[in-house]
Amino acid sequence: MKKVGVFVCHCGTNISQTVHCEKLAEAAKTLPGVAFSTEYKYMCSDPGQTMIKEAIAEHGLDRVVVAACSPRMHETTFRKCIDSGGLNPYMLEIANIREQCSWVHSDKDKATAKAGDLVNMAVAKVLKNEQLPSSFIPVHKRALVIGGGIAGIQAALDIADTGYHVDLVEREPSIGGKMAQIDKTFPTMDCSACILTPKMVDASQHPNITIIPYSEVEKVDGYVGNFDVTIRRKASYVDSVKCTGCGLCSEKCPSKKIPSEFECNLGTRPAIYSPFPQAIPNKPVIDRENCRYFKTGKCKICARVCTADAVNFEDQDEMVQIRYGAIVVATGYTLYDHSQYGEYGYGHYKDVISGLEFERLVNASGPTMGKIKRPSDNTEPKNVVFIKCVGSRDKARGHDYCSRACCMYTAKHATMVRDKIKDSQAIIFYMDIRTPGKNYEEFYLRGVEEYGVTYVRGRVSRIYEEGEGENRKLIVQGEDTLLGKQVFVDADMVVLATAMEPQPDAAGFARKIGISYDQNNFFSEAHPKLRPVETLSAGIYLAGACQGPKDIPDTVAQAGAAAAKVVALLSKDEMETEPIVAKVDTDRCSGCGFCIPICPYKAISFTDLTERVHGSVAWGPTGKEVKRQVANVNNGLCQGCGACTVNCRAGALDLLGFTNEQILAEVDSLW
Amino acid sequence: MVNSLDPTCNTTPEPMTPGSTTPNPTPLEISAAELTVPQNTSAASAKDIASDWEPKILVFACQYCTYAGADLAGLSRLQYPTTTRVLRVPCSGRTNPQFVIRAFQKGFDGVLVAGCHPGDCHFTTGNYFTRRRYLLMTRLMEFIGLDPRRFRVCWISGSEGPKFQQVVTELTDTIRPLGPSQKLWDEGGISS
Amino acid sequence: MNTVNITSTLAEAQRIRQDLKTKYDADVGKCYQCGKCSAGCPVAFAMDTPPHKVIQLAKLGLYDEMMECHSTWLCATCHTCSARCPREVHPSRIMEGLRIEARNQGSVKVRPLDIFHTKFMKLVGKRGRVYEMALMLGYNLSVGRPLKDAGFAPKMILNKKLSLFPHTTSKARKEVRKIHERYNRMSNTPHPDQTSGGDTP
Amino acid sequence: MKYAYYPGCSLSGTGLEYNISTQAVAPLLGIELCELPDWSCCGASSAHLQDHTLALALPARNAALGEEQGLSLAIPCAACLSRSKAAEHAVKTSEDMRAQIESLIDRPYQATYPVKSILEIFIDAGLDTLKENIIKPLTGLKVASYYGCLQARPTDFMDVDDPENPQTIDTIVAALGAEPVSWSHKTECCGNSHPIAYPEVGGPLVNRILEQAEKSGADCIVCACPMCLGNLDMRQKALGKKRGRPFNLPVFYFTQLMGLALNLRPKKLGLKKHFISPIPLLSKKDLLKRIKIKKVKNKPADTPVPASESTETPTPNPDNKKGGPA
Repeated sequence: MKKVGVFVCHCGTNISQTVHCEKLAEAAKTLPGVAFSTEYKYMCSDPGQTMIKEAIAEHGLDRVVVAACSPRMHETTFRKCIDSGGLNPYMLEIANIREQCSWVHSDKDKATAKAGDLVNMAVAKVLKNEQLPSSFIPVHKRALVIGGGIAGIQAALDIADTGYHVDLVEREPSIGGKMAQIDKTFPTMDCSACILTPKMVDASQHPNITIIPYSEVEKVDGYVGNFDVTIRRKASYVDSVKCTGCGLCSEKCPSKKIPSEFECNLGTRPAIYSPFPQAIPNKPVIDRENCRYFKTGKCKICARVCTADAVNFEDQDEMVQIRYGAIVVATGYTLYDHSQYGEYGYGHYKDVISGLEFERLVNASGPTMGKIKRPSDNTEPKNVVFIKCVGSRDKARGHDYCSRACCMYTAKHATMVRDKIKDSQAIIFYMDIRTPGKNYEEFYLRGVEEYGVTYVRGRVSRIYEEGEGENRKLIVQGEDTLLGKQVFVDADMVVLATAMEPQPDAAGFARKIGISYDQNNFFSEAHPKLRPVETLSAGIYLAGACQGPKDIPDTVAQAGAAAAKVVALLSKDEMETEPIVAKVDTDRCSGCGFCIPICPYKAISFTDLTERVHGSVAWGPTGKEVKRQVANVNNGLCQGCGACTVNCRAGALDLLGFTNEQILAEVDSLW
Repeated sequence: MVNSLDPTCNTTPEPMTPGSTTPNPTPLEISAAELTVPQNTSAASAKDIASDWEPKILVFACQYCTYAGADLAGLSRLQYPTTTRVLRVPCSGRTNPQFVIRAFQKGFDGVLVAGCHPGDCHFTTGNYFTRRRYLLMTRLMEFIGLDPRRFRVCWISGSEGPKFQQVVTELTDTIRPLGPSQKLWDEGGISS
Repeated sequence: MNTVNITSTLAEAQRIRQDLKTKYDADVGKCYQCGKCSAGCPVAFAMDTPPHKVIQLAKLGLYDEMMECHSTWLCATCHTCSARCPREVHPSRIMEGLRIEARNQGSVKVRPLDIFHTKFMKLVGKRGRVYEMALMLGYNLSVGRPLKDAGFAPKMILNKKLSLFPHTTSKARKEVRKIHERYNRMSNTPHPDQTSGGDTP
Repeated sequence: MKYAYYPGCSLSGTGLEYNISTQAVAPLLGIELCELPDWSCCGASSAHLQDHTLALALPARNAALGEEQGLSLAIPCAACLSRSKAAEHAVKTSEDMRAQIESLIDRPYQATYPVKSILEIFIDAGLDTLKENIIKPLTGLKVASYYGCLQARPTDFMDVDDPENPQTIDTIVAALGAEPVSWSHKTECCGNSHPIAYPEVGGPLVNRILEQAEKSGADCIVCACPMCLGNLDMRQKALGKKRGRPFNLPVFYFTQLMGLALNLRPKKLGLKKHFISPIPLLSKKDLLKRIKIKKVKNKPADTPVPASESTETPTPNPDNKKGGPA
């Protein structure tokens, strides 16, 4: 005899404000199969859960319906609760009477009627539930980190320290990412290279980390615990084993004047180059577009001068397929292209630069050896204007969001200008000053008090150039909204704090590895508050700015968190998976095979079935042995999408947890 | 996840599709506009529908996208009519056209099948099958005389709360003037 | 006076915001006071309240102060502010709307400009086209500087850039006059021309 | 290409030279401008300060007249253009606004024929037809092209190439052989009707534009709006006196420069009607002399007497109905 227990939750007032919980519980008593029904203020709380367990014992309930918030919130909680109450965790159904009822309706009677229907559907379904044994899949003990910036390096180090092997894939010739381009970091003014390079060296020397430079992830198949990843190792034309990193080839390479991406096109590099002195791995690569040999067929100077004979022009892209248990995505960010801002004259005025270009100017290993110089005529600027929120908080031409880190790095830049250039002026045009981190406010105040940075509250409307050569000035036309006056500044150089954006190919990349992304193309976390480093695709984790704009402290913290999640996953030999898998009723299956091509995980295959068949005297009392083909579902591969069940005309395939009977029971329950 | 099966051209000829293995061109929602409204449906004239009558609409919502979108509509307290009952399925691909027919037989006045946008499906190819099956299903519903405005397929992602509200409200407003769905209604009701 | 109790004015603010949104499709609620409109405004140097402050007055519902400020009158409708506003608030439409409302209330802050534009519209209303000579003379007389820019007149007349007689066609004149009549009937507020400044054309 | 030409009130008065130079140049480039009969004032700088709907109805009437003839309006004046595009945008985007306007002008108006500026038309007609017909390239003339505000804004319906740094006039000036100077105040406002009605505020607006043009090293300013030219040309002398040093920056309409390059007589382009006379500058750059081209019966003209060093012998534009520049 099936005995259902219905438990209606008030969720404080969230549900009870527009649903009569008492009436709902009373009405549930009259439903067929319901042996017990009650309501309580907080069903998910400890007293609430103990009430359920007691009710199960007392009334001999064998299946439970909880009418509360969305199953996406507490389905696992209540499954564990009835599990410890002695029932199979899958003898449970949840009626979502909060997000899809009390919160979206205001008419109390109609909402209560709808809640009654939802409970009715849940009870009808739970009467058809069966006990489902959970199944296990093997977990491959190897992790993949995509993106070699500080996020990727930190995640890789933290995973490797726990003993699991990590592959760190980086698209550029060297790991280090944006942080390698930065000079100092806030709020401590540490030199960025000094705190980054040791971590890069640790990563390169760590026995459990393999750095795969100059490579990109091509394809990801499989699922949590068993990702089959294809990686394309781009042709670098330099044999990384033979090469000693002496740099002779870069010195002798004839085509030198190629704008260096690492230097934000302020400096130049040869055709065979490694991006920066502390590059890891410090092995050069050949830039095919600008290499004279590839363009004209004549040159090969680098091959000739190379003592280790490491240059090989016939090098081809190479595909590598590796299996991983977990993936950390740390692909980082890029900067907003401020040529959208015609009024700031980017592209016309050489001295209007972005924050990253300023970092290169002020960096000791940068194109100007650390001396802040105007890109137009290499003179030292006296009045430097900084403009914040270029592309951020801008619905018209940029992004709605705030990029979090610009307030701090602009304060840092302004402090460095005042510090490095004698009797200079640093003027920051701002709308708000956002200093949310530890010692951030103090860092900003120090810039104002000790270094005399000037803050003008208002957005700049326009920048235009006046004068020629030496006394060429950039006239910055802004407003001080606190004074209510228009403000003009004759600036020598203007630094724009441009918005942080995801990588240009972020959307395509997300689809390639199977995670979702938001309307700004940042990757979507499973839950903004409670699961910030996980994604909805089990086994894939996020770290750093690819999930949203953030500064280095938050990035490193997220990298550690992602690593912890990966290790938690890899520490299990087997992973318990949801028993929501397809099941074949071999008696009905005619072996037509229509279901096989439907499955995206190739979980269905033919197997042979031998059975005794009765039915005719000739076959004698023991019948005849017959062999036939039937479909068979591999529980390990099946992810429970149910697409195959619809294709099965014989109705032999069904999805446990969402069987045809259960769904039809829900449909019928309302009439 | 797996892209092994090229979703757009499914190799086996599905019995229901008469030989069309070419990927259907329009991944967009199947909107009522594309469908021809059969002339003979006895759309009840406005006056004899009880003024406070509310249609009852069944929504097959895929767990990873549309159900999440509906939850988001709840989180943002977006109000919409109480006419819908959501039935959670793991993927829109799980929604068997027979469930839709069953819903109309039992007396639902409208059915909505909603899943992830093509390309975003958590199971990679689930919604491709939905798209293909329901493009045919709508033709069948037209053929048997059910007013196509009562049946809708669309894509609602987990971050599109407002879209869920808008689709539900729109669907209710379209179906309300059509009155109760008599066409497939089986008074006796199939014994469950 | 620079102290104000906004508790009562906030209800008024809702009305103003809704009114501007429906009539001029410009929502002051979206403005986060970044000052970019005032920064780029060519006439801001002459304004008592820069554009972003006018919008702040609207946001707080300080209706009277808003009607008092000269800025809406000095606005040259060059739309620079709307082109560059990061919140798409369209301040130029708000200025236009507030100026019309102030004018309908009869609180004219920059008389010469109002006289010029009113005369311009009256001439258009009468003849369907602007009779430039009449416009200049009428304006000079009512501003009380009869000989203003008189120096330009001889050369312009010689070069036929200022004709002594109005140039229009009867169909144009009749149709535009009917447009004005229909407009008056439609908006059942007598066209402001009729009320203020009854100077001869 | 045939257009309904809408001169507007200014071009029948203060902007007369823009009118005659446009009508002189257009046929040479195969553009047929037939004046819109019974056009009326678009209410330019004053209507939208009185009432929003009326200000849309006035220009809508003219566009509706053009629509009846099945022609797009060709509008030289930037202010009229801006108001007509505003009406077009309103009609396209909101149904009830269209109803209100149609009830006011008592005429259907669906904005099926897009309103075009003369500038746009000449660019669409293709600069190569212009280059082919240039007889006297304006070499050595440094020009600051001034767009004013209404040519490029408001940005939601004025679809100019780059509202902050438009290039349309610059490309035409370059095609004419002159040298367009890059300067900063291309789209800064000249003050609309302020310089006339409220000089205390209008004056500084015009002054800063003249200062910047002077600083950019240009010989002259070219623009495409009678309001802008009126302000820059009429106020220049007084502003020069006020600062103690004359600007001496003649202001042209771009159609006048095109006329010059196409070898039309200065008088026919109204070059003598400006307050700051351009004649001294043009003679200094010897652009005033007319190049004699021998009239040749039906054989393509092959031996024009090139006065200046223009190498290639341009054949006159085939459908140049007005006869060779005698």
